[in-house]
Amino acid sequence: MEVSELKHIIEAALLATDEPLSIKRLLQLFPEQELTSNDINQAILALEADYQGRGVELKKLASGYRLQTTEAMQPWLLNMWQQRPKKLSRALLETLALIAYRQPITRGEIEEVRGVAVSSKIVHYLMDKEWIRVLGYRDVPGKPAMLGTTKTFLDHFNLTSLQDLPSLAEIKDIETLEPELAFETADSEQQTQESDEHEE
Amino acid sequence: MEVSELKHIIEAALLATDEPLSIKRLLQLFPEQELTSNDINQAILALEADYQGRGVELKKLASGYRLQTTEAMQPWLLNMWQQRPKKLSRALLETLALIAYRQPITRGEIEEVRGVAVSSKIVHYLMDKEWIRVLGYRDVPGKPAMLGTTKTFLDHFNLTSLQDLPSLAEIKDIETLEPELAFETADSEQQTQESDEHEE
Amino acid sequence: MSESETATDKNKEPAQQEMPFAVVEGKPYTTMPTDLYIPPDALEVILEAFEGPLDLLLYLIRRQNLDILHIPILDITKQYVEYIELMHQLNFELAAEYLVMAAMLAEIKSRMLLPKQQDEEDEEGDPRAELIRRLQEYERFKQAAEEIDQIPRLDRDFQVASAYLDKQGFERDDETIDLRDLMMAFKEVMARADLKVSHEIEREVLSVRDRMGLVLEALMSAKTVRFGSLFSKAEGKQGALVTFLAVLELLKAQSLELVQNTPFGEIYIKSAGQ
Repeated sequence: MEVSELKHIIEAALLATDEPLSIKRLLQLFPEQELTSNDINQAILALEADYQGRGVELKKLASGYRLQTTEAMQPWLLNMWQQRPKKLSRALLETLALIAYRQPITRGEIEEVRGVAVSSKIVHYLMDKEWIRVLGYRDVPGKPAMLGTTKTFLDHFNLTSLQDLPSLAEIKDIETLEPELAFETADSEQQTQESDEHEE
Repeated sequence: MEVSELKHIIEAALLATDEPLSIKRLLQLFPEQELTSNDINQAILALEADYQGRGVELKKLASGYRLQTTEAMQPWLLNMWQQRPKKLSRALLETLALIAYRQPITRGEIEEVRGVAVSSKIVHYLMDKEWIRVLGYRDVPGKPAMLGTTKTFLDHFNLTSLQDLPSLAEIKDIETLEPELAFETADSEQQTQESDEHEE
Repeated sequence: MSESETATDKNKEPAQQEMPFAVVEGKPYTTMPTDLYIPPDALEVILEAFEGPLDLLLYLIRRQNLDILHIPILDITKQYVEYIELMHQLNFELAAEYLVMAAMLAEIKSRMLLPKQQDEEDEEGDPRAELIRRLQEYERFKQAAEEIDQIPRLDRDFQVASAYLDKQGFERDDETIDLRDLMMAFKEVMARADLKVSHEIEREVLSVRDRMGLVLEALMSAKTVRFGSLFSKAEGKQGALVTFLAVLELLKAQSLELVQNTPFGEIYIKSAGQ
């Protein structure tokens, strides 16, 4: 089979399915041809080049390849639609961030860091979206579920792996604190300043 | 705007929407440009030529334009389709499980347990499959339909009656007998990788 | 706040501080007020913008351009308490977490006021240490959440490109589920629902549920059904009991009604509300 034909079949397959397709799945297109992953890779590369500079791009994600519109197209496309996509609340994003960076994590541990209860609505929403799932149960009283993210989450956020997530900020070292010196003076100063302000 | 840019935007729009797009609809993409139907037509023609000889073609239908896979692609795509991993969404499985175990159950009750809305798409899908049916209507405001499973459902699972469905306690036993099934290998790989990554 | 809130503004940037927190008497509040004298109507909205006590504390610290490592505890505690007193006065539903934090601050404050003894110092360290650790930890994830929100995501920033596929001839029994999938789905959904419910389910007898379906089915074809006809001798006592329980369950769920026209007369069942 010629590369161009291979490329056209793969392109049709990518456009005919909504979910990303892995090399393994793409090989299923050709049960009777003796093709290797390498052949598929070649065609993928050629296809990627074809889409260069257009409104659609070939993207590699956690569960495979997907053809998707580029970000530059979004403002144009929005003109055509009535509804704008929903925003995600801060509570939801913080919960998701903790699950993504700290998995496997229990609900209790999320609450510990955030300082507030995690609403069931948020957990249900994330489960329903299949962005998170139960990885197992911790062997402590109450057997709390340990949560983790899924490939669907990575696919949705345009990521190939969890390593593509931005890195977490550093924790500053508490040891550098010099208690006696730092606070006493600073505190009383700040305080007077503050109370002046409030007396207006 | 250059014809090539126009073409790319139209291509992205056709691929981003499920239904065919009319010239009128395509003009909505450009609310601030003074474009005419003729400009769109030009771009459409250029796009049509681009897709010549590939696995996808631009087709004019009664209600507008649509990009679709060509007939020649069908046998290839069928290969992949037939080996498609069965992947029903979690939402669908849980809905079906609740209907099976808790019938007669209304949609509202399913939503109460799952904590999120049950999409009509899921209910229709299960009805189409003849796995569920309406058993009657509850005499409360709104007269919600009570859903239950069918004989087709029982046949599908090789059950003679609902009593053959394992109880929750039995399900837990099965799981402890086969703990390794709880984790997919791919996912646990990801998990270990992760915890290495993010450990401080 | 919840994920269901609708985003009507076109602002693609998720930075929340750029949106007005509140509009009071036509005046939008785009930044947090610098003092505590906030119109009461606005306060509620402003407080809702906080994700909890740690978030509020971070705001108080940041407002003064302070490093987390050098929190002036006395000052921050005073402000924090003023905020929650205001919340209280306005009958703002105060989450318990805010009070717990107030207590923690008060404790740190009192420990810092105590004269220090050299040897104690070594054991306990800075009384602020735990708070600082928690604040830093929370701030990391607050930041991470903001960064995740910036990542281009499906539907908001781009769309899946898909072409139409004629699926004629594609049908096949592909959507099969095995019993195991179904059972696991049930177990997980029940694990998520509250414990009381799952406990109830565990004991539930499916034969009754099954029978409930059959009773309702009988009512679909005939408007009324003679109560006696639901029972069959062949099923024995056990069967009669199951039927009886099924009818009781359906009555409880307001799914059917019993009708008896004359005393000691024949009992009929009919669909509820018909």
